[in-house]
Amino acid sequence: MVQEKIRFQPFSGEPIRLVDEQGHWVASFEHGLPPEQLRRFYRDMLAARILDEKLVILIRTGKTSFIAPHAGHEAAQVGIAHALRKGHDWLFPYYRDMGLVMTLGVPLVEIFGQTLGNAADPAKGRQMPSHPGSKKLNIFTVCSAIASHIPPAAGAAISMKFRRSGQVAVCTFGDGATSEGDWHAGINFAAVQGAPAVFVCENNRYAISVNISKQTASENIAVKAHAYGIPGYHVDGLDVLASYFVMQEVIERARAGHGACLVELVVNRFGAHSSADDDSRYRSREELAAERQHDPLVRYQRFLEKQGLWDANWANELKLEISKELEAALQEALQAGEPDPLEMFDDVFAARPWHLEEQRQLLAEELR
Amino acid sequence: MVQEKIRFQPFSGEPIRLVDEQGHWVASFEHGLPPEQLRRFYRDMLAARILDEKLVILIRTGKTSFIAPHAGHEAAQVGIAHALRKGHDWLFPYYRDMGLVMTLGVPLVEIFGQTLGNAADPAKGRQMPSHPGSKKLNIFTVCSAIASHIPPAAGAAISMKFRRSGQVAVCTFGDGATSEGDWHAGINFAAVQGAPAVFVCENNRYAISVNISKQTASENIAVKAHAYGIPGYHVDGLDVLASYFVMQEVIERARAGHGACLVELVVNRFGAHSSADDDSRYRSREELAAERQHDPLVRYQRFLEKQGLWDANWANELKLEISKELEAALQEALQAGEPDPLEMFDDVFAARPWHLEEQRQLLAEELR
Amino acid sequence: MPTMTMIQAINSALDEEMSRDERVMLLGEDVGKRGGVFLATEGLQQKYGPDRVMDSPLSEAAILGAAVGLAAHGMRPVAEIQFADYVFPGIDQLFSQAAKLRYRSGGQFTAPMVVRMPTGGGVKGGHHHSQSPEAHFAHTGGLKVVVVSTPYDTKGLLKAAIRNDDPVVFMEPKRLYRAVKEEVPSDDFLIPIGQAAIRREGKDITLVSYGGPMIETLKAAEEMVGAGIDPEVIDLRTLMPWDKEAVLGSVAKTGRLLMISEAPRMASIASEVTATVSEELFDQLLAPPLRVTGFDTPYPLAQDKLYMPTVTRILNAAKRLLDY
Amino acid sequence: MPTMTMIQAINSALDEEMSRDERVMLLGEDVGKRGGVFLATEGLQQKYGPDRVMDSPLSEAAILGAAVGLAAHGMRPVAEIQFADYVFPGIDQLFSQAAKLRYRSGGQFTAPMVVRMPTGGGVKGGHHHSQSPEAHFAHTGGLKVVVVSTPYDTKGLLKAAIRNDDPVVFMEPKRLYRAVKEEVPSDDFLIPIGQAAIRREGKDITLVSYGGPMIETLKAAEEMVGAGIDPEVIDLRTLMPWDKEAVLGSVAKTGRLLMISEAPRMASIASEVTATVSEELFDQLLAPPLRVTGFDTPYPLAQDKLYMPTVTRILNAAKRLLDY
Ligand SMILES: Cc1ncc(C[n+]2csc(CCOP(=O)(O)OP(=O)(O)O)c2C)c(N)n1
Ligand SMILES: Cc1ncc(C[n+]2csc(CCOP(=O)(O)OP(=O)(O)O)c2C)c(N)n1
Ligand SMILES: [Mg+2]
Ligand SMILES: [Mg+2]
Repeated sequence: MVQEKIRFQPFSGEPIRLVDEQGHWVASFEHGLPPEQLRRFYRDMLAARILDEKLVILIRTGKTSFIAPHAGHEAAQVGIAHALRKGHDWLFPYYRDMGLVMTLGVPLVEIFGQTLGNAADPAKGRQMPSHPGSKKLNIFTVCSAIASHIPPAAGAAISMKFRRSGQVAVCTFGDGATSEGDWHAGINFAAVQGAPAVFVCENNRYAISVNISKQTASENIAVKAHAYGIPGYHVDGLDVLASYFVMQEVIERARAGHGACLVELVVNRFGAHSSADDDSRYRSREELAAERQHDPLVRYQRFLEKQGLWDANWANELKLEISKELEAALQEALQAGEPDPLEMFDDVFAARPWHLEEQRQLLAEELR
Repeated sequence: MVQEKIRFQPFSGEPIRLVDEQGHWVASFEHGLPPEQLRRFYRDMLAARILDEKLVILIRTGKTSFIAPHAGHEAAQVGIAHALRKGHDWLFPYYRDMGLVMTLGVPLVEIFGQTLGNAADPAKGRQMPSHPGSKKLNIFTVCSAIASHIPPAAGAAISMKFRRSGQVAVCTFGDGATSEGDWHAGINFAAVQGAPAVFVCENNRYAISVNISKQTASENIAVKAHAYGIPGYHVDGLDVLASYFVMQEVIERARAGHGACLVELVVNRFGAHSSADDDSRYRSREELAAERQHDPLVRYQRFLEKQGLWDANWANELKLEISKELEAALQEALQAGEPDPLEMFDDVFAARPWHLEEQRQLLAEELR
Repeated sequence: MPTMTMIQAINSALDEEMSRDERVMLLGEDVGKRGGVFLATEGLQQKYGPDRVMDSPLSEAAILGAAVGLAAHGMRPVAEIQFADYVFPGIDQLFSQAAKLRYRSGGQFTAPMVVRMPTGGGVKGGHHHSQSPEAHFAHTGGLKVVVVSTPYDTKGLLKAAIRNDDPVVFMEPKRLYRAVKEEVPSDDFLIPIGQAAIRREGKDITLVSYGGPMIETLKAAEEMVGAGIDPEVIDLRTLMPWDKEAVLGSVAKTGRLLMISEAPRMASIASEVTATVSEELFDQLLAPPLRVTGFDTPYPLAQDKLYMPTVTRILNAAKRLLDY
Repeated sequence: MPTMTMIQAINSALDEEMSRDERVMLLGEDVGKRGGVFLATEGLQQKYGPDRVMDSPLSEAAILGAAVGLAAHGMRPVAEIQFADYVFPGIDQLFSQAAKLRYRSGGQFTAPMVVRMPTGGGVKGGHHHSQSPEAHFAHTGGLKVVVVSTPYDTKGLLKAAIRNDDPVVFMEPKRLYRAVKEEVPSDDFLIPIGQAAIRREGKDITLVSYGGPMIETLKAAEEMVGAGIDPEVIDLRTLMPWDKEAVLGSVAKTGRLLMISEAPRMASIASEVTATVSEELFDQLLAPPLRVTGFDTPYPLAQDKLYMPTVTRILNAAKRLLDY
């Protein structure tokens, strides 16, 4: 049944691409998507880009302490977000997925609250910015430790299979993450159990300063799937439609009981690794400038133009509308107060044991 | 230069085999080995088998506390031992390699001393039996923690490359080890550095009770090399000549500067996992009996017979001679006394800090 | 009431909890057909099937990390680490994921899981089948830590751990698995996590221990009694949170504390207990709180028995306290 | 004499040792062109090449395990773990391999390696860029542990660590990297591992600390002096083996011990030091040895400064001791 709609082959030499640089649809099949949805993709990529710019401003103005820009990852992240069933499937994201979690519907106020680390953060300001999460939306709160979320994603997928929940666990990570032992251990377990897990590498070819040539000697990331007996898809992650259609197919493939798989979405990192990084130390400006020529938004705009679905006025209005929305949410988040210092002692355990009670008292008296 | 002698292709569908079950040489090339060496292989396999039997007796008679039998692994282990340059190349073995380290020349008295854990053990009886090591022979002392020796092997190989020592690091492990994160991390590092490391899986298809079908979904172990961009060789490890020739080629390939590789030697486990295991709980006697039909010694005996290099008298004399040698070494080892209890506090650091001095005093007084 | 060994108590606790709550499942190396290398899970795969008694690949990170995901998704996983010594390849899953999930998500996600592990020495296990890593867990906020010493406690505490909403590291001294049999109710009962047990009441000296060395501690106590000394013996049972009230109450009475553990000494549970007692009972102490612990070396096979606190070592330390 | 920050002292120590001994090499994430995320290795890859200043794949197990193999084969590797919090995915390589190699081989093989890691809080790093895991290392026989607090010590101790024949965990409080500059000899000098430093002599109370909280400890000491109290301040510098003689000598004089550390409290270095002092100086103590430590929670971003011992918290505890 899932068979009849198989469109993509694993281990393709060249990355799977549906829209070329000039915006032509180059696939052998019709996309068959209604205009609203095509435009929605654009809107969400634009929103992700604008969010990134807003976060940069928050850093510049000292309102937040850290960000991990996702500019260059928008097509991949929007493609992933639209391919999974929001609030039903689980997402195990990493810190560069702000565009992804926003597209999945994490309230903007929560996003900014987490960025500001104040009372508007459902996680009580406990983690660094770029560490979102939402139980309501089945978005597993980001953990800083690279690849440490891979085995938990495998476990959740095993539970989904066991309980026949009809869910899929989608787990994202960078190219550097593929070198961690937990990455290997987690994917191997999910694969051997035939669990509905889709592991997605947002491959921007850098781990902070380390180029992928020093990260692994493998031909690409997708081929690593051979080690687990699962399919590995090599995809142009600057092509939102390729990202969406491949993700959509493999997620439904997993849902239909065909087990785990690995997807490599090749993207660009348009900025430094993070607000704490200075990429000029290790990356030539020429290389960066050249990469910036391949902007997922520009390519998709060309595609929409060819479909008569894009014009400057519409795009500008969209920009304004999104900026307003984000600004309003930011202002609301900025109103929230600081978290109560004594919250430090909550949520360590379901209830506070005596030693945390004592330590809480100690701090309470000190703050009095 | 190394090119001209390339005989084996990685990622072969079928395991590479040079001698078939009936003992026919089925390779496309001449083995070109002198009779003495062909007979030496047999002698060493026989010695490994007899050592195994001796160790079983030591367990039965309560003279040792643990063994991990290697019966079924002899062809693989003898093939490996003869392929590396003894005392020059480094071996990073695991606990089932007693046949391998014996063939490499670890003195029999040391082997039995380690098995008895008495003063005849150069490692002072500190580890369980089946944990040999020898600095003199560049045999990295076995560590119980599965796959924990893989990253060290990678590190040694990186050092060999950096220092142009002309050495190769050969690292052995079982099929279960391939699931550990350290296995992945270590091989990936060696591969990306182009270090002269040869990783060898003695695949007996069981990790204690866990069949390989629950260990990994990959087609075989050799294909896991794709993940690291290195060649993976799938070899019949019951064929001593296949094991030897493949190992010999890949070790020289590594020495010649062509980087790391992975070799899978498919073997049988003729007994329980260890003296602490009861394999009847998870493995049918039929399956075991069927496997025992494929004995690496029998196959090689047939080969030698066809070459006119084997007859019963010679084999029986050989058996007697080996048994005598082993028995003599065992008797010598049995003479050695218990290790001094206070040696417990040596070798933690290069010198004893105050706290170990205090603890040593405490025990010394207690023993007075 | 049936009599059971510790290993039988574990098996029966697992069996009861699995039949009570179908979210409870087991995973680990060789837990299936093999029933675990110590037979703790014997017969359970036949009874509950391979999905609920799952043989994992050989990776502690996979086992512990998958348990986090299983728990976050609503299961009640009981993970087995074949030997406590082998928790380290996967310990980041306990430290970065299990211990911090509730905290980092502001209480949105939780990891109610149990991690069973045979621990401690005395079985000729050498470096990697003898260690007692409890201090690592207790030092890490977000993990509860239980170490059992009797079949009865084992059943009651394991059942409580499985029903607990926090990650619980459940440590089983392997040398006690078959050491003794005792009566264990075949019906449902729980022992609350966090409560110590007073094994013997006395007034002269307080001996505090847990896990394996409870054997030597009780032997030493007997000898003291023979010598006319009246020791109080406390089995902590839970190390995080440990029962400070019980220990302080006892030492306030006896004025003397001897803490016994087979784990290495440096920055250990023993250090924590004696440091705390010194802080809080300074004026009531008749002698300095002392520790008898394992040595700060790797665990040597040749000195398998000498590494652990011996009865002699305990008695010598007690004598120092009593003669003080 | 040039003045240096701690990060410059690290860079100069590495540079000197690499030019002195070509077996010395560096490996870790981003240590190459990037010069490390804190620039500790800045310029060294340009000077010594990519083989001696090696960017590793993103795996702490690969870094630490390769360091063991490099060392066993004759190199003198200095591994960098980008943040101490990230040592855990690779910690089995430290615990099972580095710490036990000399022991398990009966002295045949050794792992003379240094593992550098930025440690501690105060930089808004949240859960995983703030922790102080030293207790885990000190609890594991076979590892030496150094925690520095001044640029001068940093250079002398790092050079000593590189020449040491045992594996040394070298912890650098990241909040001190650029906190102060001081004069540091540009020529070769070593500070022996295992020696504490008396930062201030005094007679009323002994303040013992190490690493980051030395700042707050010295501030607190100043305030005490202002209030007419005469504190002695000890910087342990080495935690394994820690300088018991220096601490006992001081407390024998003052009769009062306050131990300050930002690591969690349970089974910590602070517990070890106060437990030991209580054991050995019972009769000379005028008050119970007290601890001011980090809290037993994960490290929260929002309370980045409050988590660590504050000057107020130190002064309050000192007051309890002095008023006792
Ligand atoms: C276990 C661990 N080690 C090191 C780090 C420090 N670190 C944070 S991001 C990063 C690079 C990750 O690169 P990649 O996986 O390619 O993701 P990207 O940032 O490129 O999207 C590193 C080394 C970490 N967070 N966790
Ligand atoms: C890290 C670690 N986890 C678990 C164990 C317990 N254990 C010892 S041998 C073994 C199975 C190993 O199987 P395999 O790698 O296939 O080697 P084989 O024994 O079959 O030769 C296990 C799980 C261990 N020694 N180390
Ligand atoms: Mg990347
Ligand atoms: Mg095997």
